[in-house]
Amino acid sequence: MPQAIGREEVARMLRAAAREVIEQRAELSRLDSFGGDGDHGTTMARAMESVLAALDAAPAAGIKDLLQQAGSAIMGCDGGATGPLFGSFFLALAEGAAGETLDAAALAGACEAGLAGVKKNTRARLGDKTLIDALEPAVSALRAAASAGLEVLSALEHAAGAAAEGARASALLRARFGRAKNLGERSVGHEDPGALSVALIFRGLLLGGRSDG
Amino acid sequence: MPQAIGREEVARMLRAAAREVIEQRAELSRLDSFGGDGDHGTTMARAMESVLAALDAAPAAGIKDLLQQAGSAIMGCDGGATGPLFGSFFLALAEGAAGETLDAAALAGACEAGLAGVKKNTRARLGDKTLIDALEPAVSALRAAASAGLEVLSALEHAAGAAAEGARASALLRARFGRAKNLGERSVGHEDPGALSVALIFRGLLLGGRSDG
Amino acid sequence: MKKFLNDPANLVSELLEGFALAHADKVRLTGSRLVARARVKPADRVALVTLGGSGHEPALSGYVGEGMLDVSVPGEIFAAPGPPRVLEALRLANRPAGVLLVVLNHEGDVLSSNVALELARKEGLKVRSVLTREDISAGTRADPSDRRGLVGCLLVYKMAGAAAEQGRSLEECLAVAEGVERDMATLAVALSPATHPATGQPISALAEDEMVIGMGQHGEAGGGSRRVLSADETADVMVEALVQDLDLTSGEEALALVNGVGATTLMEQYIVLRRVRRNLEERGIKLARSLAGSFLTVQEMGGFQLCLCRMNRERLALWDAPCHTPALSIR
Amino acid sequence: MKKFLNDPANLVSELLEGFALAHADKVRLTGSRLVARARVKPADRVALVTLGGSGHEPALSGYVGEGMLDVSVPGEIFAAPGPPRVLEALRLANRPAGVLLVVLNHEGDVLSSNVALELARKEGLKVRSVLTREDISAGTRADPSDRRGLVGCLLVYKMAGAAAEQGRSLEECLAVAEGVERDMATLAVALSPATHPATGQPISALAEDEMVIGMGQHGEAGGGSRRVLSADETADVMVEALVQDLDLTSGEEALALVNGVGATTLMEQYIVLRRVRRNLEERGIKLARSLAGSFLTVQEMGGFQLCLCRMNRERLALWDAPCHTPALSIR
Ligand SMILES: Nc1ncnc2c1ncn2[C@@H]1O[C@H](COP(=O)(O)OP(=O)(O)O)[C@@H](O)[C@H]1O
Ligand SMILES: Nc1ncnc2c1ncn2[C@@H]1O[C@H](COP(=O)(O)OP(=O)(O)O)[C@@H](O)[C@H]1O
Ligand SMILES: [Mg+2]
Ligand SMILES: [Mg+2]
Ligand SMILES: [Mg+2]
Ligand SMILES: [Mg+2]
Repeated sequence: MPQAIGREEVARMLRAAAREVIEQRAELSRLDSFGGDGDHGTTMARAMESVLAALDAAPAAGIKDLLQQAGSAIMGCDGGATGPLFGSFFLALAEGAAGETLDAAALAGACEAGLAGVKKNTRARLGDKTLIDALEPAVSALRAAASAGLEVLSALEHAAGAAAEGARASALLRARFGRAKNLGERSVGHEDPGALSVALIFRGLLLGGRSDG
Repeated sequence: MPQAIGREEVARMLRAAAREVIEQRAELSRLDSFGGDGDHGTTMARAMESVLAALDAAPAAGIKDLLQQAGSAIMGCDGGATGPLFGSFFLALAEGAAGETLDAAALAGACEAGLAGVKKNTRARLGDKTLIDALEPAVSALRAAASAGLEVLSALEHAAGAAAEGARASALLRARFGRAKNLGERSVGHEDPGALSVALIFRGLLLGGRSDG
Repeated sequence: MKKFLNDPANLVSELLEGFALAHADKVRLTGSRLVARARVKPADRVALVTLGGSGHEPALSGYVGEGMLDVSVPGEIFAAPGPPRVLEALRLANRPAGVLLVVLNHEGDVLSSNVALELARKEGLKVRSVLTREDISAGTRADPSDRRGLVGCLLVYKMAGAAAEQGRSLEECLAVAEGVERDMATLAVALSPATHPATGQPISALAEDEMVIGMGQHGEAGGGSRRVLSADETADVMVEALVQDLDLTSGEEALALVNGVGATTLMEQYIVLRRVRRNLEERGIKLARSLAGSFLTVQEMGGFQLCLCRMNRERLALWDAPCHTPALSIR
Repeated sequence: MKKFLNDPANLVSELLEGFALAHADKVRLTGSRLVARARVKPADRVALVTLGGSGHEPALSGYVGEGMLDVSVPGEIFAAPGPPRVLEALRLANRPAGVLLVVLNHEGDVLSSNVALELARKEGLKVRSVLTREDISAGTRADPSDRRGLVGCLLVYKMAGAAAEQGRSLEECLAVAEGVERDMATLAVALSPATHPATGQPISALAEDEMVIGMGQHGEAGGGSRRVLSADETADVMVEALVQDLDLTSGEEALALVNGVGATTLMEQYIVLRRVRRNLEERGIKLARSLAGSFLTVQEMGGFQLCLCRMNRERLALWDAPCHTPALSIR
């Protein structure tokens, strides 16, 4: 297991994350049809296709550039509520990712910056049934694992698990942001699609990091 | 059995004819929905309601007036293809109905005038799957019965039977007039709603003539 | 049936009340539920009158107003008005310059108009009439009486209406109307049926994978049913048939009108229109003018009508002349 | 799903191509799929810009044109455009008189606008923005951020657009917009769901005897479902709630806008509008202006939005000022 990931790994991780999301587009739209407008999968797939296209188009110099490309691509597509939130996550992640490689602590730091970037754009907080309910647990788990001295991919495994758990648990919450909020109590019972997207992205990052290219 | 019918009988007969049609409005619309626009029952019911209203409104002096009232009422409502055809039938019937009473021959003569009135307004002929396919057999049967010396209500019974038979047989025909004509071969298999209306009217006239008021 | 309705018996009077309210600056109700312009056109201009069943909103009354119709006679739902009201409209519109009655080829409309025209002439009214029958679903060699009147009436209202507004004579307006009528063709396609608002019953049935090219004005069947095609494929099939019928050839100019008949979105109509242009351009035919919108509907039916009309300099000028009606504005 | 479509990936670009074609006299496509006026407004007049997802045709681009908007930024189906295109539109519209950005309160639109506005201000563009959030389905005392932006945006485009056309300053146009926004309220009712044209899946479900008052802009649920009511009953329930929210009282004047969201016919809309007037009149409220039509749709959803706005002399004059856009003409 590597202690740190480099440019190549990050590129692979981003592509794998995009593929995970694109594969689940139908399920993401289905979840959005309960309280929203039934398009989260379409929108996320469009965003992730544009990430793949951006990575193909211009070879990035380093990790920061790569993440910047991904963030701009998401920000630049017609992404509804999702685009600016995921876009700002990756852009802030890029800001937080200095250096040639990322070890567990550096990745945790970058992800904390990413989470802060999202929070600058929304008043939604933990428990409001949004993507925050997967993202914040993932980032916390990543930091805890890094502090415990785990290497980067093992730390990421903890993060991915926490994101998946957060997405699952979001089913129990009542929506207070996003279109589903108008449903009130009736929003309880289905996972939040945005939270599932976060879980898929972390799962993809992990798979991409583990694969051999 | 009376040899002739007077003003009272004709009024009763018209009301009974109206009631027969109104009762079958759903079936008439249903038949029209196969090849037409699904409204023949609605339209005929509206026409017949306006006949009843006209009869209620102004007491007619004689048979001619009564039939004239009925014809004008039908002509005056928004009757699609039906209104001008049935309207002209009753208006021409009125023209042909001279005198205080009608015996079988006089009724046959009046109905022949009525049929001619309809034919002035359409190029449809026997076999074209329109109301003509019930009306013409009815009028012929009436004339034959009158020539054979039957009294007026017995003659009308023959007419009503011929109309019913004509309506039934219209199911076998291919529409060449009215909206259903665009269906071509596929119009075969269902009775023509207009022909059924004619049968219902004749049936009503007969029932009204037979009832005691 | 899921519709916002009250007692079906009052359907037409209620909808006309709302119509007149929404367009009070342009139209008014008068006499026996006739729709007339809010401001009467000078008597030295020919007046245009039309008639037809209701349930096709905004048609036909939506085209009463400056530059198009003077009076319309709305009938009951899907049922032509009776002759007396048509006669009343002709009397209302009557003027020294004369009246042009535009009739769509449907049995009821034709029967009512014929009776009314005969009575009007006996009264000495100066009336001419034109019959629109541009539906090609019965085939190119079909008896003209089998060609129904579809959304093309709109083009006749617009161009003959412009001619009338300019002060052309009754004969000249009639010539414009007849010319447009001869040079236009329409085909309708349906994806899903309408329900009759008074009976609540569906008119015609269509399977989930089925569409009908050649559907009539009221959801009554016609043409053949076939597997659902894409927007582009549908447009191509329809353009081909219409171009054949009109014998439009390279170098000519045409107007295209995509008319949504109810549940078909404007989004789809725009997508179709775009393909119509591409198809025509490949044939060397210039799309000189185009419209998309729900101009003549059949309740909530899914589908559209495509109407093409051969254009020339005179017609382009008549088309571009200003009009201000509830359902069409050009300036 | 039965719709006339091609590859869903090209939906928006295809529909915009047809839209620009059908309204070539009024609008043009420019830059990254921005919709701008065919003839640019003088630079000494404030420009109006708006943004929003596609799939709601004719909204929002249908209101680009003389007297209303200058530029619109159409997003993907039901998805707000990203910040870069919004910024591009602000740059395109930028002028000495300034730019007013009208944003409907939906998370995506708000997020994109906030990012774009921040960048625009850093670039020194003179931009102000107004947020429309007039949906009252969350209740009168709801957090304003819970009030969605529905068809009322149209009134802001119209009246602020007229103020801009007259040469009023950016602050004055903003004041008009904010005043209208404060004094309008909308409620939506749904009878049948929409399908998402890209996924082909229905959004929300409604039983045959069920309607939802409080439905959102995209078919996303809200409000409570209830037994289907007649047109008059539905109108009465909605007017009551809107009048309460706006605190409209006897002697005041209002504008009513009935917006069909797709499969609901104009016939039904007129019937509803008629009842709205009667109800308001019984309360002593004068219906000064009224509209019915499919101005902002949700694909083929069945239902309508009812918007009421308090009017006064200034607003009536702004409302009556001429406009000529693809989807609304007043002269
Ligand atoms: N204000 C918000 N704050 C945080 N997350 C949000 C917010 N609004 C929406 N989301 C997230 O976005 C998801 C919906 O995204 P999507 O369907 O793509 O956008 P839209 O609502 O514009 O159609 C929700 O499930 C939720 O997780
Ligand atoms: N040209 C015609 N000649 C004779 N009968 C006709 C003609 N057109 C229609 N009909 C009759 O009218 C009936 C349909 O009437 P109706 O549904 O009331 O009128 P519409 O077709 O205007 O909806 C047909 O079944 C047919 O019998
Ligand atoms: Mg969504
Ligand atoms: Mg019929
Ligand atoms: Mg009919
Ligand atoms: Mg969306």
